[in-house]
Amino acid sequence: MKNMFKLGIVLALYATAACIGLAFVYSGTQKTIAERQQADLEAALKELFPQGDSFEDITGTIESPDSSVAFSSQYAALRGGEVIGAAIQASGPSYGGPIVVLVGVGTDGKISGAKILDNQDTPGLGANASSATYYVDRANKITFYSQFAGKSISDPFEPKNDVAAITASTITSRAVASVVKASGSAGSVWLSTQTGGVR
Amino acid sequence: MTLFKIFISALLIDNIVLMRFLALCPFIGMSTDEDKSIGMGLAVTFVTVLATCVTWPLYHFVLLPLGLEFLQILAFILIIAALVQLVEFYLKKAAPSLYASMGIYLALITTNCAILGVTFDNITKGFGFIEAVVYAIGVALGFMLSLLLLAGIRKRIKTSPLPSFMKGTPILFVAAGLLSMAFMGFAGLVK
Amino acid sequence: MNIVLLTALFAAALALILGLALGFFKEFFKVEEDPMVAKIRELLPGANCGACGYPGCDGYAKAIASGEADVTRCAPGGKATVDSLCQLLGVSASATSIVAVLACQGSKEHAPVKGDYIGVPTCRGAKISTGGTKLCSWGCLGFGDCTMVCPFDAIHMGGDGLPHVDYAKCTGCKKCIIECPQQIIKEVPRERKGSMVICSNRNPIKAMVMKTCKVGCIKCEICVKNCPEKCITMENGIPVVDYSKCTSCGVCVAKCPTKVFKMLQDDIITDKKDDPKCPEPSEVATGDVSAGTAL
Amino acid sequence: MATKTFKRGLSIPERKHATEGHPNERVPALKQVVIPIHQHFGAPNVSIVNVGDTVKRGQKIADAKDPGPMTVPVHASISGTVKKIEPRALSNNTNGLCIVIEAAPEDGPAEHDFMPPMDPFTVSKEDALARIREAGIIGMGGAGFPTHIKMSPPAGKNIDLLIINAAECEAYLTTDEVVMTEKTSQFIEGITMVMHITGVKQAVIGIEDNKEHLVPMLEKAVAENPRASGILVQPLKSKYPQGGEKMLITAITGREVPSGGLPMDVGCIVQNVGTLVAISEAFNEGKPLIERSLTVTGGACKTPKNIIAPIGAAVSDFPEDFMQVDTASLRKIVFGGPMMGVAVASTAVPIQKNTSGILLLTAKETPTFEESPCIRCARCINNCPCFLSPVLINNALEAQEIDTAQTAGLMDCIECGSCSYVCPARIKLVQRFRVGKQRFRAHQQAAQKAEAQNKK
Amino acid sequence: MKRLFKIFANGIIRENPLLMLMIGLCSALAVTTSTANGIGMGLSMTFVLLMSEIVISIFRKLIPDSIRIPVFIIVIAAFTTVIDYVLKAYFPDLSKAMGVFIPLIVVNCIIMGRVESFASKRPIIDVIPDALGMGLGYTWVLTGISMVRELLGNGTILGLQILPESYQPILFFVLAPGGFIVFALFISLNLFIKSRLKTPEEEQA
Amino acid sequence: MAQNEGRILLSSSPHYASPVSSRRLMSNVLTALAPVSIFGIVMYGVPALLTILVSVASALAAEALFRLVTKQDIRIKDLSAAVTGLLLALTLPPSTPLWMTALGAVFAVVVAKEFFGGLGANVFNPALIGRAFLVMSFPAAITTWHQPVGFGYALTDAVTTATPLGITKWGGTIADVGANFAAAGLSSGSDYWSVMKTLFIGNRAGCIGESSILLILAGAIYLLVTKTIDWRAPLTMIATTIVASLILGMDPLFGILSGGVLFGAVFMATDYVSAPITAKGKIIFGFGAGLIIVLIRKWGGYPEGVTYGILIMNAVSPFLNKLIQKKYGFVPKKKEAAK
Ligand SMILES: Cc1cc2nc3c(=O)[nH]c(=O)nc-3n(C[C@H](O)[C@H](O)[C@H](O)COP(=O)(O)O)c2cc1C
Ligand SMILES: Cc1cc2nc3c(=O)[nH]c(=O)nc-3n(C[C@H](O)[C@H](O)[C@H](O)COP(=O)(O)O)c2cc1C
Ligand SMILES: Cc1cc2nc3c(=O)[nH]c(=O)nc-3n(C[C@H](O)[C@H](O)[C@H](O)COP(=O)(O)O)c2cc1C
Ligand SMILES: Cc1cc2nc3c(=O)[nH]c(=O)nc-3n(C[C@H](O)[C@H](O)[C@H](O)CO)c2cc1C
Ligand code: SF4
Ligand code: SF4
Ligand code: SF4
Ligand code: SF4
Ligand code: FES
Repeated sequence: MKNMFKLGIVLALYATAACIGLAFVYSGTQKTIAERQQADLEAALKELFPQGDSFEDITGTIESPDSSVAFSSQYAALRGGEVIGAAIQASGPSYGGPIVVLVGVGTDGKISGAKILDNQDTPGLGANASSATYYVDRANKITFYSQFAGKSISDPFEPKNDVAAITASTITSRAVASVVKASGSAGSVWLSTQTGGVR
Repeated sequence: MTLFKIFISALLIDNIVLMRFLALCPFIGMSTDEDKSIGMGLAVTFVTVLATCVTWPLYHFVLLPLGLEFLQILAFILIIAALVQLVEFYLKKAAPSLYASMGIYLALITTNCAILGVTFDNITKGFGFIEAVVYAIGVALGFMLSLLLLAGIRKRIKTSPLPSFMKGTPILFVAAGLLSMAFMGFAGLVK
Repeated sequence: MNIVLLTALFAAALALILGLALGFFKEFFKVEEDPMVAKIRELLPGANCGACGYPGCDGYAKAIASGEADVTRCAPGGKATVDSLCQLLGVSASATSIVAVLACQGSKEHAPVKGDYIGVPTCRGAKISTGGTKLCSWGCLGFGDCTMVCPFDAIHMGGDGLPHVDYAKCTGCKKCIIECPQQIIKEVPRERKGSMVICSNRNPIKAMVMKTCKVGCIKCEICVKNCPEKCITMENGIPVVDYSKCTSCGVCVAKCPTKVFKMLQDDIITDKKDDPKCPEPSEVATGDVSAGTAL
Repeated sequence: MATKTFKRGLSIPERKHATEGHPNERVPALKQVVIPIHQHFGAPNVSIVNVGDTVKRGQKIADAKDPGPMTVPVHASISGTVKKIEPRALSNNTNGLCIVIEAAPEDGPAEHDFMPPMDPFTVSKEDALARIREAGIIGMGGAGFPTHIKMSPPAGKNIDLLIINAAECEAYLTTDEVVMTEKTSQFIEGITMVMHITGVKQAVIGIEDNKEHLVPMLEKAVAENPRASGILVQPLKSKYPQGGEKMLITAITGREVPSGGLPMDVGCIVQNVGTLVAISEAFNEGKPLIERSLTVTGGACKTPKNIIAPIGAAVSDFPEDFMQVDTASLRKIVFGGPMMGVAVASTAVPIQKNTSGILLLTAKETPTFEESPCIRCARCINNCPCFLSPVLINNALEAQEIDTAQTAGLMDCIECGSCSYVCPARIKLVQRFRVGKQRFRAHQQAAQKAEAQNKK
Repeated sequence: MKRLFKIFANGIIRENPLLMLMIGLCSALAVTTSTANGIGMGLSMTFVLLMSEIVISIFRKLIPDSIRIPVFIIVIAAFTTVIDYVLKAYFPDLSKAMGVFIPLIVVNCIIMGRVESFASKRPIIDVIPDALGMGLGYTWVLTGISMVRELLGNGTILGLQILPESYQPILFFVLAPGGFIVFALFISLNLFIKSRLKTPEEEQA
Repeated sequence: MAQNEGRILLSSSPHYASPVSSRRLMSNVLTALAPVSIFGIVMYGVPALLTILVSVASALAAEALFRLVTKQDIRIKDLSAAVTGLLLALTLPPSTPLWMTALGAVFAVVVAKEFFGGLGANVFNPALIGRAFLVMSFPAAITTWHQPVGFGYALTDAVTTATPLGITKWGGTIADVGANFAAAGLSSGSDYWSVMKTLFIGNRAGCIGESSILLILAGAIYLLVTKTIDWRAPLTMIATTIVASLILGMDPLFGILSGGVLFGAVFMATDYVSAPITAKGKIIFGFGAGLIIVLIRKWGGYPEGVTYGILIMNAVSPFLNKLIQKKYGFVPKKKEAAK
């Protein structure tokens, strides 16, 4: 019995030592991780709204119009204190699981850009949705996601129609298109409430 | 996702062995015959569910509130290792016949990716407790299914005139590859 | 710093709980086991194949520990297992060991065939359907059934159409002896001295023996008459040596007109240089791990 | 009458035309015969004569050391002197002791040493059975099982039907047909004798419809025999292996002999035509089984015929003007039919009591093929008359899984060869099964021996 | 020195953990869809193996025998967590691509096996070449497999277009079945190399 | 006798053999496939012809080369590789680039068949593995379909289109199929029965060999009459497809006339090597394959599930082979034991 306690305590000592070490590593890296995530987010938002000078977290204010598309976080893009657009991080079901897209919409009712944050679809097929080297229009170097920039939210967003689809990946193409459409229109509606009417 | 979808998806579509490449060591090592496959499958099912029942609450009620998520790996693996040991002790005493048939597999389970993988999945996929348990069962049965199928194939290739460079393990991986191709048919079954 | 403290507390608590629980369970569910069984079990390959005739490796381990079984029964483990078991138990497996000796010299060159055989190329197959392919129906059929069953890879077909035992490897497991449909592989004590008749042809008619095999026993009984110790008798058509009397004088070997006699230690069990005692600990092979997962 | 048959079965090329309807010809006097001392299924015989002895036709020359139930004596088939007693190659390709008798110059059918005739209808059952044993009668259909044993089932077995195996389903062979044509009355009498001795009230003659022309004749003979009652002639659809007793019983009665069982387990006794004729002769003439009718045919046989030959005669000893062999094209010598028979190395192998035919075949008649890989076509499964799964048995044997082989039916195989015949990959299934069966038994015996030793 | 080199070389082919011992297979197949992943995984694993072996070798005399396994687990898990967080912080893309397989290093049988059979019995000087040998043995196989898969399945290596643009990638290779079959061919190749390597050595012996 | 003793053959009984050899069975299949192959060529012209030739040639060459390199006897004479090659070609769209076809055939023969030990040893159906490989590797090329153009016209002139199953998979109805047919001038009308008639004749877009139900049935009858195939697996497979379609509310007639069910059932579920060998096993095989096909059609990621239905059941076959037939004399013994 005594031996048992002794061993238990030795084990506990090792565990404690290891964990304390980990705690330091954690607190050391955690800051970097958080900073990096923040920086990534800002960079992404900045990419969507190059004119924006600050971004405000407005998560929770916009509701998804499409039951299969879920909104996780939302940001308002400001320029000199004035709202110039909204960015929505949304996810919808695709071939290999939910696909997460950051969609920006401007006050002009046009998509300012879409950025695919997470995509678990098949490499070489659905995964091309987020690839920077897969062009739907090779001549103009337009990637799948970059084709959304400048599209009007009143468009039908139908792959193989007004959206160029990824070869042999209709499912992925549709998923992205519908996420972009849902986010865009919801963002647009919200924007209209901010500025008191369509410009 | 409904529970059924979670189950089917874990069992077939994202089959832990054939589609996600987890638990390959026992997949190759323990599929020599059907009895072993079933024994191992049952042992894994049992331990996976048990591990889920312990680690899920631990994460959600202890680690997360205390801000100690970074201890997840350490805590989970320790708990699984201890659980396997406890079960082994218990079975040896309480059910020697069950131990004789299942016990030999228990020792192999501590280092089985599937179990740790499932406990991590439960967290990353954001499952509730019941969902986590169903998922665990689905994964473990999927593991057993793939083991059984490979055992059947192994039985057939036992007397086949394999080319020399395929003898032994290589052919098992080829068989697993073709099996995985067949399972591709389930892709997209549940969206 | 708060997090470090919290971590320490959590880790200590977790480890203590687990450690104590384990210790407690271990005490509580203790099962008495013969430590020897566990040790033996460890040395067995764990294939649980049942080749030894016991229910799995555990069963065999128990049988060895209780002295019920000898250490040579594990086929998958091969020599390495036998050696390590010897070492553990401090016994010598080979002290009383036997080896397999083929009692036939009817090689392709010496024993003519009686027809083209079309069929399953196994000794038993040929024997059942056509009584073998050679004119001599007592001798080796030459398809190597014996070589298929040897778990120690100790018996191989030679170019002469006869199996040859590698005495450095043969453990005397008798698998080949049981398998041979002609029953012409004989068990012979490894250390036995003296001469042996390497023929199984029991045909009493000299002319017929000569027609069927150039090196068959033609029942001339010269050996019986010439043996100075009078230790050779004809039994059921074949000369038999009484080893309690045989002095290895070699007269029979010299006199036999068809060269049927051979000296066991000089002509047959020659490559026995593998020391029959247990090897040194460092030599105990651990075996190829990948072999365990092979088919 | 409607033809009956069993499920499955093959239609094989019959090739009976060469000897069909040919009358039996008696082999001219031979210079010597080589009589195997042991021809039956059971305990071994020893010679009871010595080299140099003179023997008479019909004289007992070999019997068991201790004439127990499973033994049958052997008789001299010609009169003469015992020249040698030595091992010779036999028709089952083993070497067995044979008594070589050189014919006395004055040998003739007149000179013989037969037993006195006996009336089976008046003597006791024991005496009748003893006579059948003394006459050296064994099953002439192939297996060589002692007939008197077959006729005395153990207590508790209720036999209600005698089946006469006149199927002759093997290709080439026509001997049963000739015997039935020529010795019709003896044949029917044999049936009545067996029925009387065993007390069976019903008998069915199973005859394939390629011999349908014999049916009226047999029915007439039955009607003419005053003792013959309850004897039915049943035509059967010609199919291989109808003559296998299990198939025959199923064809005629619909009963299935249980796995591992014997015909008597379903109340039947099966006897070959020749056996019944031999029984009738043993009673009426006191003549032991010293000669039999058989078919010698095949592409390499220039003079195919049905013959009556003394036991121990060899084709190589037949006079040139009686039997001519085309040695140039002779490729295979088969004792028995092409499906079940045994290929032997020379024509000097002696005829035995259970030799129903000798085939001298050319290469064209017996094509030989290399084995190729099994394509798992399941033809063997679909054609096995015993509903076994040959390919699975074979796989299991290859994998050394004897239990699996057992479940798939290894020990139930009647070795009819249908599976090998149909196999497109030419896999020698039956041969492997024979090996497997024997290995299985050998290993069982070795294990028992080892166990017995361990116990000591 | 020669001895140390021998220990190091052992893990590269002769006792290569993946190809010969058949352990630690999962990560080898799962993450090898791109070369970067393969190298990343290999090095992460080498790091954990090296650090665990060193620590355990140092403390080997202080670890009570009956609780050695839990202690090993703690050490390995600690280093796995370290690499997990380091990757998350500095190589977020790689970390994301390898997903759950980084934490799963903790159950990689190679580490436990080496720690138990080697580090817990040997001084630190032996341990370092062993860990490096095993780790690199693991890494080269991963790199090899991932290069083949990325090249054939995507036409690139490390993201650089190697095959001409007109090459139509054979997606099979980046999908699960392709992983199995490429791995099978690797084992086969290794067995072949081993059989070649063995002959001269055996002749000497 | 002595002089010819050396020439006497010794062998085990039976000394007879049936004339049906492995090669004969394979050529039976080739014969049965001839009409559908010709129909495919007539519909799509040279591309179909080339696909067939390349596939068969690559399969034969791959087998011969592999066995040469691995020092095994070359046995392409048994024609099984030719059957594999032909079947693979017939399950591909006519526009498949020839190098892809060749790659698929090589993969089928080498990986699925020869790695396992060649004829008789493969676990999975080689032709279907070849198809699955191509679908997986080049999803775009293998799902590009053309309307039949008739022999002599270049395929590039033809309209790319969806196959009937493809139309219904993505939300279309049978009426849409009819419209598609009518637009391409393939059927006289767009009503239900003229759609079915067109499907039966086979004048529609699809794989080279799958479309003409009429000719597939002719092949099936030939194979059944020559006793090359067993009726169990195909029949249960088709029956299950019908019943399951009905239950899931899909049109059963359309279900079996469109897509590759019939072709798969007749030529691929009957593959000796990869399907079960026992009668009961075959029935369950057909049932399972039919069920998986319908499930994939209804909910899966592909319009058609024949490939995967059969491949998955191939994997289950070793277990189905345990369902052996009732042995002669087996039951009475059991009863006795019970007593
Ligand atoms: C292995 C495999 C993976 C696939 N992965 C995807 C994918 O990630 N995204 C997708 O949209 N389609 C994927 N597909 C293709 C779909 O199953 C389906 O065939 C396709 O979406 C049909 O659309 P199409 O009209 O573009 O051909 C995959 C197919 C296969 C065989
Ligand atoms: C496959 C097979 C075919 C047989 N064919 C015949 C046959 O055609 N005629 C025959 O009399 N016996 C045949 N037999 C032997 C019978 O099974 C049985 O042994 C015999 O009819 C019993 O009669 P007996 O003891 O009088 O010989 C055959 C046996 C087997 C296994
Ligand atoms: C035997 C056979 C099996 C087939 N298996 C499949 C399959 O598993 N998946 C598939 O999409 N198409 C398969 N096809 C092709 C389909 O029958 C059909 O041509 C194709 O699905 C067309 O549909 P899609 O273009 O809409 O994909 C198969 C064809 C044949 C002849
Ligand atoms: C009735 C029958 C069907 C066949 N079906 C196929 C098939 O679907 N796929 C294939 O690759 N080979 C098929 N073959 C050819 C052959 O069996 C096949 O190549 C083997 O699987 C190779 O071992 C078939 C052969 C026959 C006799
Ligand atoms: S010794 Fe016996 S088993 Fe060995 S080859 Fe000769 S006959 Fe066959
Ligand atoms: S099988 Fe024969 S040769 Fe081999 S070890 Fe056993 S006794 Fe010796
Ligand atoms: S030989 Fe045996 S297995 Fe073959 S068909 Fe006849 S009974 Fe069936
Ligand atoms: S008949 Fe021959 S090829 Fe067909 S399954 Fe049976 S053994 Fe195999
Ligand atoms: S690495 Fe061994 S099971 Fe995953």
